[in-house]
Amino acid sequence: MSDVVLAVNKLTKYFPVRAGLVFDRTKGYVKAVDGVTFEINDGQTFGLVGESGCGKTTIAKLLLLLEPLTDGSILFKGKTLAEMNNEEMREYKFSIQAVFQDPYSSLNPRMRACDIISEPMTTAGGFTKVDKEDRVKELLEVVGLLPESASMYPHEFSGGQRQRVAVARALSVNPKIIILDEPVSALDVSFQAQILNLLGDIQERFGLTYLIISHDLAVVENISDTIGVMYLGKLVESAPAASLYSEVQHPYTRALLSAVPIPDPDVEVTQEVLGGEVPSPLNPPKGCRCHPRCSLKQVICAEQEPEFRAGHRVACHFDTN
Amino acid sequence: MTAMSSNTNETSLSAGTQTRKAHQLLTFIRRGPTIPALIIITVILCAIFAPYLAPHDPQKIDPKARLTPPAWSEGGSGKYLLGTDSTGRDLLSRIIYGARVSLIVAVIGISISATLGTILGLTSGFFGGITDMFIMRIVDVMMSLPVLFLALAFASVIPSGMYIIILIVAFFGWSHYTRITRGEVLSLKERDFVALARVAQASQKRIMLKHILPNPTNTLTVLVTLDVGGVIMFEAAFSFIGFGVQPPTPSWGNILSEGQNYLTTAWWIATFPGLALMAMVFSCNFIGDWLRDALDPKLRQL
Amino acid sequence: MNGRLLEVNNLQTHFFVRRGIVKAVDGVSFKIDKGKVLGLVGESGCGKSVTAMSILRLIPSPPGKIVGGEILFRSEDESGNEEEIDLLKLSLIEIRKFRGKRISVVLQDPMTSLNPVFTIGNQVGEPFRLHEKLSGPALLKKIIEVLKRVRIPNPDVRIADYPHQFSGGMRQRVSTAMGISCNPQLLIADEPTTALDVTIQAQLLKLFEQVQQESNMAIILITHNLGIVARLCDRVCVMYAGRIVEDGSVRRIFKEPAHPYTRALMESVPRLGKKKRLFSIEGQPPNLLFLPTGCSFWPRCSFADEKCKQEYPPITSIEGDDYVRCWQYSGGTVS
Amino acid sequence: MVWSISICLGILSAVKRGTWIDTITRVYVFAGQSVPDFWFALILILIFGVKLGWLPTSGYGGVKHIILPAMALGLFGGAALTRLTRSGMINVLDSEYVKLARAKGLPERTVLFKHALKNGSIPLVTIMGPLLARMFSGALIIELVFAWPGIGRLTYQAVLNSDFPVVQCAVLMSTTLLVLGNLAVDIIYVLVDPRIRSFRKRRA
Repeated sequence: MSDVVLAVNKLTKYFPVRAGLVFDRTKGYVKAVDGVTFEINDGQTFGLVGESGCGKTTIAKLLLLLEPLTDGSILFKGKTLAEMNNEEMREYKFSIQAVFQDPYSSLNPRMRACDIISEPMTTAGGFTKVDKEDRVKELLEVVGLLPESASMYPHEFSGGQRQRVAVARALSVNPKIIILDEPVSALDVSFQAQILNLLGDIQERFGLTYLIISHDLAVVENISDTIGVMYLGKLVESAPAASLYSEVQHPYTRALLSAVPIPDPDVEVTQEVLGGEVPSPLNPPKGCRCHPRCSLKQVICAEQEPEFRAGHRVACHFDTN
Repeated sequence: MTAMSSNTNETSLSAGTQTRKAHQLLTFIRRGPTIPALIIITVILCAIFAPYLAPHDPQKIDPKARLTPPAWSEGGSGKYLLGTDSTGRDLLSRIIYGARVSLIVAVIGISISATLGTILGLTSGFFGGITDMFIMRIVDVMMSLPVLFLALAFASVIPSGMYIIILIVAFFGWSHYTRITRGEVLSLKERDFVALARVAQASQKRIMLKHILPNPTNTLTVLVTLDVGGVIMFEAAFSFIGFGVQPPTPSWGNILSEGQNYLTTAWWIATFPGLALMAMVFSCNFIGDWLRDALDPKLRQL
Repeated sequence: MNGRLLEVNNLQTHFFVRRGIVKAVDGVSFKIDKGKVLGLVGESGCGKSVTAMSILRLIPSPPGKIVGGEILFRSEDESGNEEEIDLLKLSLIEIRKFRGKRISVVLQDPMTSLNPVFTIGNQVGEPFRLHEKLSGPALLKKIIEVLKRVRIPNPDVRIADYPHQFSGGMRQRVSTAMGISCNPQLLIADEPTTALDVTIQAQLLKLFEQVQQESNMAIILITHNLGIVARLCDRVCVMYAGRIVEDGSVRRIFKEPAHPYTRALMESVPRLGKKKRLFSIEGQPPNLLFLPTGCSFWPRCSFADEKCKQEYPPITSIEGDDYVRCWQYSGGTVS
Repeated sequence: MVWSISICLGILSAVKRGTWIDTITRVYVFAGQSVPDFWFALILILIFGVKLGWLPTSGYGGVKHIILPAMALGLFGGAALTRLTRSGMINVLDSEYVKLARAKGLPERTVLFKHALKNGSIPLVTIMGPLLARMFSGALIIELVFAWPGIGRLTYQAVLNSDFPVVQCAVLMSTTLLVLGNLAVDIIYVLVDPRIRSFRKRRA
């Protein structure tokens, strides 16, 4: 079985909420990510799905070291970051890159496409000017853009083309892992398909590992090998893409799947609408976090937090299928 | 291999880039505001080449020709195009030299206040926390001070002259720049490309200089052009009340203040420097506004 | 054709901009029956929102202008006989009587479609105060009743709250309440659920269904999400670059799309449970300032031939009201 | 007084965007901001005082004495206000909730004055502070030109004969006045924008 290239163990991130007129007392904590554990195998795509506010983007930021960890650990090739020496840490930092959601804000409007793409190379150092130019030309070709677009500015590209430049930038230092935070949600349907196909082809060609994050279940399911479903900072279910859809177990995942409108008029709508609103992460409900909205809730749900059962891993007291 | 999207739209792109660059440049000039640009250029020329352009020496007193009206009205003489002031000095050359004063004050004053303001704005916006709070409190105070009053207080301590105005402009002007740059930096900091730069392990310094700094240049250029008008007006006001540039060196302000007491008899002494002042400030504002529309990418697309 | 509520013929709305004329809507025709849901589908920039807004003449007048076509609204007036009015010919005062009373609107972004400085009670009450001249306790009762209808918890308390104290889903329910307050015959929903999460979206769609059945209200649903169209709509119009390229019943459009663009759209949407490589349309949507000659889809169409490049294809009907605009169409799907 | 006219002018030009009223207002705004107030005062005296002789050119006295100085003083502030109202109103008029208000069938009058004005006025309040400061400096000059005995003139004379205590107290007084003005602005700000008011309520 291909080895685990990136794993996360009990990942936790609390954001202190400041209050008070002049001196900021920390009034409470937003438990954005609360003890999340999963692994991603080399060359595979792990999909993280969840509604807004469930903490999936925070996880991306933690992995990219943009935010410090509150608790838990990140393992790269079996070694936790804390134990790594500078050399290994540097290798980790350059083997992980990212593509973000908004094509208009992920490219610096003041820089030409070639500078944007070669930016990671310049900061990594060790590349001559000529290397960079060839690399940029090669990358533009890989992402399906014309060599001339190297000298163009971001506002001269369409949404889809900008996202291709962002992908080219991520590829520039031959990373092992690419974090895709809602890569296609800001694009039109035709561009979505172009980018998803592009990502699939690149993964095959360079043997990359993806962590794709999105609220759009269909997009994630189309490209991922295993999928994790998150709710309010916790991983409620994770399973291989194929089996997640057929034998779904967690009530929240089932509601999530049934809520996605199927583009086929004949499919009978089995409507299991989750009532109520997403509670505030400032003081999440005790016990199982989705018990206020869960149709199958029992007394135990409100007191005791369900453990993560192995295999088709589900965080719920009951076997519901 | 990857789907090569070389359909017609893409290829027309490459051929298009050269012609589009030329096209953009052309529209930039043709539709530009020609009149205000001309006014500013003439004023700048007067300032630099004052000695050659001015028909007479601004200080030369010609008692015979006291208070002669402008050439075209009766009693005016061709020698003094715009007439002379109370001591017979040629008004036109004094105005031309006056331009020199205003521009020097504007250029030096603003360059100091702009650079100072931008640096402070950049640091407070980028680092945030206490430094940000500290700088912003000062800016809030500065913004609500009665500038002229304090300038007066300054004037009473330091001997008047051109340098004091430059000092005052520099001292009071920077807060405006800081606030605007800080706002710009704060919004840029949240943008994805800064996070991506950090992911690419760019150092703090590099992010600030290479990624964030070049972006607010648009807004800064607009601010500077608008500020030039403001500073010139301030200089004139200050000299008008007798504290800025001391006579005999001519400045639009002090010519105007002289003109005030001869208003009833020699109306032209007050009117022409005022007109010059207004034309200059008007064109600065106009260019500033036009630049804001032209440089703002969002507007340009439509 | 008793069920006909609204008929739009050859609607043209152009925007006059510095660099030329943007033909946002260039000859759009479609019909809606009473109590039916029509889906307006297409990618961004195809003119679906402009079409909907033109019906109530809500186009900002300096740049935009409705330059042609007619919008026939059929309704019984008080005495019950049918009368057909062309909304474009009405004066401003008359069209205002229509807005909110006979035709109302729900906009896309819950964050900006409610006025931040007024309480929701005040805003929801406005159509009642205007069209039904209600005030005082009667008005209050009506407001609470319509807020209950859209299932807002304890409306009598929340009536005094401000929009920023509501979540996205709740705000969209408030604007729906505003829309349905005077029981309009037609509701125009411009991407009502795009800004919402999947589960909240499901709740809102369920609400739309109930409200639609209760008051037999026709809905024009504008969206780019084919799933929602399949679930809610009876008929669908697919738009591309300012024109309707295909109009038909939901079943036919999904099962047997006639126009190559519709088929491409169907195949480029990822579907749950079916993991396959998506069909992707090459290139970008055309720039509305410089539309290509002939059919505006030919640069991206794999079936385009010389004829497509010269002339814009006419309306060829398929069955009943369904039609398609494509030279290559000859029954079934173009292939 | 001049300010209220300029605010209405701002609203008018925003509503009638692109028409002749709009262009005139824009010219007024440019002129207002580029005409030095003291020069404008001189011109006013020249026309009204000297040539037409309607109004007294200087000195303290009845109502007639106030008109010219007030006009000169109000010009600059007025121009800035008009420009701000215009831009504030324009982006409010393009907003979604105004579109929805129209879609409810509300007559243009209510849409404009009820919905748009309240939101459009928020940026106005924010500029009050710096504008007050500007007013004070303007007042000083106008007082000189029209020979009006006010704080400005007092400070001016004090500085002339470098009588420091007077200068300090005048400056101190004007600054405190200004700080009070800004405080008032902040309070109005809270009243106008409920988002801030309820923010405090929720936290307290």
